[in-house]
Amino acid sequence: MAGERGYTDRELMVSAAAREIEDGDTAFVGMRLPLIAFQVAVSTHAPNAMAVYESGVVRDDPADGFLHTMCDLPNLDRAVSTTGMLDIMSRLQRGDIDVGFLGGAEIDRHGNLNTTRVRAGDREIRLPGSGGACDIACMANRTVILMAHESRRFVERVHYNTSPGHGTGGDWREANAVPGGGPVALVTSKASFGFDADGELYLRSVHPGVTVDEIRPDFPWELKTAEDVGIGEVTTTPEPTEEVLSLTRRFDPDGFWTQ
Amino acid sequence: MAGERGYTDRELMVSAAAREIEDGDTAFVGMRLPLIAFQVAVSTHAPNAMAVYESGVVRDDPADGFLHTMCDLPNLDRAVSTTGMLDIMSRLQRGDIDVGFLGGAEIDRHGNLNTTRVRAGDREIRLPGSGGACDIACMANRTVILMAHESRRFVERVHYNTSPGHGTGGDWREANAVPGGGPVALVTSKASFGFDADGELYLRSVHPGVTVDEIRPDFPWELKTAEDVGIGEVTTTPEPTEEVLSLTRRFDPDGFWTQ
Amino acid sequence: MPREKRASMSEAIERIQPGDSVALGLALEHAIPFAAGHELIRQNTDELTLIGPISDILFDQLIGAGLVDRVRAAWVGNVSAGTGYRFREAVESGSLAVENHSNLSIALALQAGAMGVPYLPTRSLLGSDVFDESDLFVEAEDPFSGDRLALVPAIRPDWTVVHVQRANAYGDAHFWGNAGAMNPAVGAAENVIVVAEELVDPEVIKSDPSRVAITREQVAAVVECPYGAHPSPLTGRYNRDNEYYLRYHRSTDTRAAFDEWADKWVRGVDGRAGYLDVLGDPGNLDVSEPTVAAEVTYGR
Amino acid sequence: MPREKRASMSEAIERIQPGDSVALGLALEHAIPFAAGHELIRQNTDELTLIGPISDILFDQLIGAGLVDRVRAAWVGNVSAGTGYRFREAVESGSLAVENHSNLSIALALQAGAMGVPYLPTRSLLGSDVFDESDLFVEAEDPFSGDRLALVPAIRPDWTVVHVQRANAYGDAHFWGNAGAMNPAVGAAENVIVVAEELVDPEVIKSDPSRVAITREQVAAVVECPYGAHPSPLTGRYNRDNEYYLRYHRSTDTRAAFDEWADKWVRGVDGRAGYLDVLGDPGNLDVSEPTVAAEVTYGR
Repeated sequence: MAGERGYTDRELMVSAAAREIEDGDTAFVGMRLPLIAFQVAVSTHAPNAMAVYESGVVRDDPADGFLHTMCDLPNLDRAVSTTGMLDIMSRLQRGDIDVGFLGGAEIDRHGNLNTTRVRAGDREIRLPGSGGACDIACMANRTVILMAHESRRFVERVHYNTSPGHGTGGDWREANAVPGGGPVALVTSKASFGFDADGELYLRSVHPGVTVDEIRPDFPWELKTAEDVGIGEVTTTPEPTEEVLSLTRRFDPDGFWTQ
Repeated sequence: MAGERGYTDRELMVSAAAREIEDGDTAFVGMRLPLIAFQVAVSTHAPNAMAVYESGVVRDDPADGFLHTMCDLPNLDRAVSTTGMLDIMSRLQRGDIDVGFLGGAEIDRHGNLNTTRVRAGDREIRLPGSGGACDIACMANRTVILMAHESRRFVERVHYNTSPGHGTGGDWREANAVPGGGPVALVTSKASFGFDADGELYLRSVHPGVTVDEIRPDFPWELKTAEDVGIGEVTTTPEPTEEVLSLTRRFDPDGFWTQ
Repeated sequence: MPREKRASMSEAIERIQPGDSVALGLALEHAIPFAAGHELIRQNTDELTLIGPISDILFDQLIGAGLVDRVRAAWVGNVSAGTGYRFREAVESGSLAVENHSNLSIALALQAGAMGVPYLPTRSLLGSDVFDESDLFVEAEDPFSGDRLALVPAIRPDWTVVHVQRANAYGDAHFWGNAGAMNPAVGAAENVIVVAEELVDPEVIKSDPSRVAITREQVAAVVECPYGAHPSPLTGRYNRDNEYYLRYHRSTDTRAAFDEWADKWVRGVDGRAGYLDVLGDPGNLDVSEPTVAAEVTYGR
Repeated sequence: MPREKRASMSEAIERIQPGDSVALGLALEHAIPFAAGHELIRQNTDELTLIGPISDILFDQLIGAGLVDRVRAAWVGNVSAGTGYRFREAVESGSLAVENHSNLSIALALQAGAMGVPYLPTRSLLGSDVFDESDLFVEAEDPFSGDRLALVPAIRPDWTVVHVQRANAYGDAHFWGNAGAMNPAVGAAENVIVVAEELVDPEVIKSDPSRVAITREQVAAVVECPYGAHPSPLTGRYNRDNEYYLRYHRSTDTRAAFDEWADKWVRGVDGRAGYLDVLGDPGNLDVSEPTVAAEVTYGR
């Protein structure tokens, strides 16, 4: 619910995610919030951005209608191209994707993601799996991760590394022949994070109304902050502008993804 | 010219080539005479044959107009499919092509073909090259070779093996990881040939008016005949029927390929 | 005349035998052959291996019906709601073997099958547990550059089942909109079942040979089945029935609940016509603002 | 708004530098970008490497003009008449290096480039001198089955030049009819020049996104050039000018004869318009019995 702030956590996440798309980028867009974030970005600061979807869609503008999935007909109608998965994945593999979006049930200190299976006490819970996430994580020039902010999701080491981030840090990606650049940002429902030169997560900004001290205990390791990595203070994440909120609500009129 | 026989050498070759396509076959058709032969076959004894062309065409019936090349518009109009080369070549590579047609500047004892470079005295003459011939030769379930009958074309060993036949004979193809079945027939302007169990060329039939003794001296080795390989006498190649001649002249109305 | 392969859905699906491997749901959330999948449930064709990138809820349904021994896929769940409860329970109870893929690795495996080669190389997978915990993939050095690559071995399904906009009785089909891994899966399959929204005269297909996604020689049967992809969308025809996916999620969190769902929507209905009777008029999903493709001509 | 890339033919071709590698003539005898090739001759862009499966006579013309150091191709000649005299002479005189391919190997090399992998495996080539006399291909054992395969390394042309029926000013293009190795070459190229029979409104292209063969992000320039593929055919537009190929064959058997031919048809004319003036009305080649593709809709 929007509440007194005038926007929801997810609307803020859409706004933050949209800002991660630069004008001229080709973005690899997946399920859920990124579906909205791309449409916001291309409608505001990134009019020359393009989106590709692993289903086989290339788009340069918002869909004329709500997108529940990337295959909803409004996403195909008047697309730049409707093609196949290997066409899209080949663009990724040859290094032509600037930014890819990922989610996860678990993330660890170096941005590795798990969407395959998690432990809950004695029980091992099966999740849907990779989809295209492993491919995006391996090969996009940079990735941006969106997750609900829940402490159980932040783990020292993912139980299953579905989508490699910076592995164990340092030059892990190069040493393991993982070609893309790896994660550059994590946006949760409470804060935004970056990755330092060693590939370790650090707190970049807290969302309005959230304090740094609220965030720290959610992590099972000593969380670094912007200050620790020498890029200044932890800031407050910018609120979504009226324009962004209005667009978000146009693209998600019933608030299915963002309320 | 048709002359007193009522048909030309090439018309007879078309007739013989068409008979090599069985009903239900998928035939890989290249340039020149096979363009006509497929159309004759599908109009007569092989109504369920399909043709594929490496340019990316699949066809189940004659073109409504003369075909100078496989890409002439009548060959694309009302085709079963117009697609790309990898689609067609993939059918070949997965073993789905029953019969492929080949030509050559040189053929040797075991049906290897050269379309790349030949020697003429001191001079080495460059020819156009493989095109798809190497692929067809390697991977079609069987191949049929069409050539003008000139003694200089029959050599003990091709100067350049563009399109492997039975190599050096015996189990050469298997030993060299060449997956298709190799050549089963050679049709020249004077005679038709088969390949024996060892993959060696033998004379199967002479065209009407040609004798076995006329053929032998054209070969720089002791040419085997049907008798030598134990399948009976050298026969006379059937003349093209009236129907086949009439179709051939319909598909090649100016006699560009067949006169 | 080419051989006609028109069949009823039950005749076509009868050809799939227990123990076969079946690729379906290849265009991701688009054009999923739900009607064909439901006929598998009615015929109780079991011990299946299912193959596909993501399946949306069709795999969950076939698993819930107890038909599936093994899944080779990148993602199994419910795109609207996340979890597929029948999949989750089957994995956790140990009754279902899962071969974990990424979308690219399943597409490459099918493409290798389609191309007739034993494997294809990729720059994906290395560094992930999709690679490390699998005994399917192999790491190899590129002999040209020395780069390390993952090799993905070919998958050749016994059957690929697809839903298309229109086909002729020989099996040649037009398809448009996003195709996901449909083309590789058609090329890789031993046999293909084409379910078409509409069976058309052969001349309709021949009027546009570059629109042809499937040619007859691999096709075992062609079935006409309007709304056969519901609740998934079909380009130019009908929209996704989002609410249906959410209701499925809410209705299948226990085995008993799933059985009730399956009795209502699958086992207790007389084919797709019966399903549509239960659903009520799906016309509200129909494309109401069609975009007509610009004219294309062939000819001579 | 996306960036517009409309350019004149001379502006577009100026971007190709001496020493660059250029893939063209990819759809085999169909849709060969002759107008673009002729502009290369007028600009005297030399030391080129040409890449393509078969080229029909365009490669022969560029070689005859002295622009080509190296050809990576499966077949170079004149499809109507066999020999390409300028190619033959250049090889025999030692002025032209040839990398011999098969059609599949050149298509796979480009496809490897398009897929972003260093090589692709094939069951073709082994046993041939195309393999044995090449230092390009490598034999390798399939780690899964032990089968012996040939590996074809990627080719990534600096430029791919294509002729299509219609494109918008951003570079998105519709193409239909057989495509040969066009799609792999577009994917593999560093830069693409799209020559279109017709430049159309962006909405025309967007009305049929499954017809789109090229998307803008790889396209460096878009040139409108009616009859730009003459004498090759273009689906839906004009037939092949067979007689032109036969005349070319008869007119280019010596270097002097070629120069006379090139002065008349290329060097001495003012772009494509001048070429068409020399040719006279090409309307007799126009498609006179169009086959209109069956309607396709998208929408929501």
